[in-house]
Amino acid sequence: MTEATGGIEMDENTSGKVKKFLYVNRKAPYGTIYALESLEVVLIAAAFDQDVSLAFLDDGIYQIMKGQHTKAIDVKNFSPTFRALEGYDIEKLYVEKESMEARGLKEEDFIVPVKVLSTAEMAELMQTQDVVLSF
Amino acid sequence: MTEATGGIEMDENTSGKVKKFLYVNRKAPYGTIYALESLEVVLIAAAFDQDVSLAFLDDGIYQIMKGQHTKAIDVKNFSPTFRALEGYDIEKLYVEKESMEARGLKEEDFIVPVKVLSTAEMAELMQTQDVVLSF
Amino acid sequence: MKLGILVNEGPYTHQASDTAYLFTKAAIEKGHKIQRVFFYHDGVYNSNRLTEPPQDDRHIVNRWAKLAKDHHVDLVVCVAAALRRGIKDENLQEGFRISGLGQLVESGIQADRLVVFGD
Amino acid sequence: MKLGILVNEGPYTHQASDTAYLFTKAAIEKGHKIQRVFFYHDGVYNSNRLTEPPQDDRHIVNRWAKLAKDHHVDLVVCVAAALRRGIKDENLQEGFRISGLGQLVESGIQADRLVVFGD
Amino acid sequence: MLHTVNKSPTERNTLESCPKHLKKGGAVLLMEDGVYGALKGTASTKLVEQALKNYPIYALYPDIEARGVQDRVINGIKLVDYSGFVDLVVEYPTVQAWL
Amino acid sequence: MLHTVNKSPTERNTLESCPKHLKKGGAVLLMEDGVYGALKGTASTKLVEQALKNYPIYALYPDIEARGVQDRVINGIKLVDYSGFVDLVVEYPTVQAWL
Repeated sequence: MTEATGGIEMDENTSGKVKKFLYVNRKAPYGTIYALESLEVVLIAAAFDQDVSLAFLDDGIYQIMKGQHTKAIDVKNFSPTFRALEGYDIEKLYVEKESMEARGLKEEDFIVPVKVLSTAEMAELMQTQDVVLSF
Repeated sequence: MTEATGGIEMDENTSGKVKKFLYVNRKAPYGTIYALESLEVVLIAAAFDQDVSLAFLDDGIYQIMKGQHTKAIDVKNFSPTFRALEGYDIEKLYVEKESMEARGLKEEDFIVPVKVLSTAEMAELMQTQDVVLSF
Repeated sequence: MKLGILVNEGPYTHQASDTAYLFTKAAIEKGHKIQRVFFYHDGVYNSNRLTEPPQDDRHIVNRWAKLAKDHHVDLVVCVAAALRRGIKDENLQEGFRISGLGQLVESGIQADRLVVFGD
Repeated sequence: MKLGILVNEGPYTHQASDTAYLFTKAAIEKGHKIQRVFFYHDGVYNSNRLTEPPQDDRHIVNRWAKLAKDHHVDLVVCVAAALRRGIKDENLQEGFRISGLGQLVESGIQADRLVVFGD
Repeated sequence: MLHTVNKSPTERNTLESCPKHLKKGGAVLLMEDGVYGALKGTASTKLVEQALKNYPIYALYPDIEARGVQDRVINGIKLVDYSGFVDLVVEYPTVQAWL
Repeated sequence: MLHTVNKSPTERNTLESCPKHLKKGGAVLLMEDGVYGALKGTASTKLVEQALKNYPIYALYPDIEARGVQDRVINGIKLVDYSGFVDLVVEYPTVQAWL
């Protein structure tokens, strides 16, 4: 992957600006590639020293399930990468409570420590961002 | 479009065999291309003298709405093609009643004459086919 | 038994083409005949010769091509869907051929089962 | 105002790339600056030079390219997503350039708004 | 904050999930197949009418017209074209696409 | 007739629509994201358990395992691999994919 912090027509420097970026994950892993390619953006974004948060709601919470074994579908298991996010100083992972309940999931089912938010709190989180990315 | 009734490795002739083909339409038009490309298959299939039926259920029934005007989205309005199907001897168009009711639609809202089926009748139709195609 | 396969989605983005491949491979291993694999809609992207996935990932295009080579599976890409999506002879992987939608209808007629993989 | 655009889906299959184009065009007409259009996921297919839609249909690839030419819009195709899907310099339409994901993050930082179009 | 919804409420869960996350100062734009959520007499009408009591809801008219549903739009939903869509993006400080 | 469902019941309407169209001699195969419909303790469990009383329901084990939900499968759902999927296609006279 080419890392490209410089580009043509860059009309101002990006250094110094810190914005709040929220990555919204609402899709299950493996059925589609969105979850994986979203994570690839998050990893690159880490180099930009922005204020990054990840939100998991609806089927997006399935991305961080423990115990994924993908050998038989011949697709790479990318769930361990969520554990590596801490090393990139990405530590704000939020999961919506209502989405967990609808799927019968508990905090200990997740591969990473997360903060559980009510729907109202999740809405508040969304509202206070500068940039919201969804895939 | 290349018409290709012949192909390599054809190990038996297709003429003479008549199978029941059902095209199941469950997706709305324009948001995705499935409805249009499904119709393109139906038109080609007409040349093969098979026993063809079209089923519209769930959002698929939106495909045959009257009064579509697509100029502003710059996409071709393909709904008039449904009216041309009769000329290809494709006359068995079925719409599921429950899907109509959930969307507040009536038979007169459709661009073509259709036969309205209950869910049980739709299930029976599906069950009696030789080939079911969905896109 | 003779099986026809329809693939409606492109590689990597949707699991459909993975499932279709693994199903097809299992069917061959069990001694069934694959009458044809037809690629429609975004499925035509499965034949893009320029595809270059990360080294630790499966190569979906080459995987299909190998199936064609090893087991003489007929891999047909719909010409209308392919033109609309920029798949032509110049970027078509070996083992695939471009042909008309009639080939799909023919699969429906000739195969004992037609199995559809999509979104 | 400076607007960044993200396109997640390929041409024709999903309406996302149509809506993104019509939005971008309207923004330019109203005097806004398009900081960049970034193509990710299947969005990279929007840059496929070999695309040949039916004559009575819109040409989505050329429509973007014209926007780049007429209004100097920066059209960036993600290199990782593009390789995985077989988009390379040899089939890249003029007016697009291939670059890294950092260009998307940069859009988020530099643009006043980032508008996402997807499935 | 402007929330965009581009999927039909009878196909996906998007329109069910989005309104729960509206806050003061929020608004919704229905576009593409999302405009089916703007219609009277459907299974999702009630949900949308409820949200409309507290938040402005917009629908992209080109998409409404393309789908032949121009006579079925819920009262109170504001219709915009692509130019109006741009204005909404400018008006609200952030945009979230419910994909 | 074998019905295949490949979408999550909490994302799409597929698993809601499909079981209504089952007839005697019908069966369902859950695969890809459709395997989320095979799980205990979810919002769609009841619907699936109800269908299970009258029709066999299968789930593709490679997809179950990939998603880390192997301990949550509803009792009575039969697990198959790709080879078992082929057997089902052979066993039932037609296949309908609920896309």
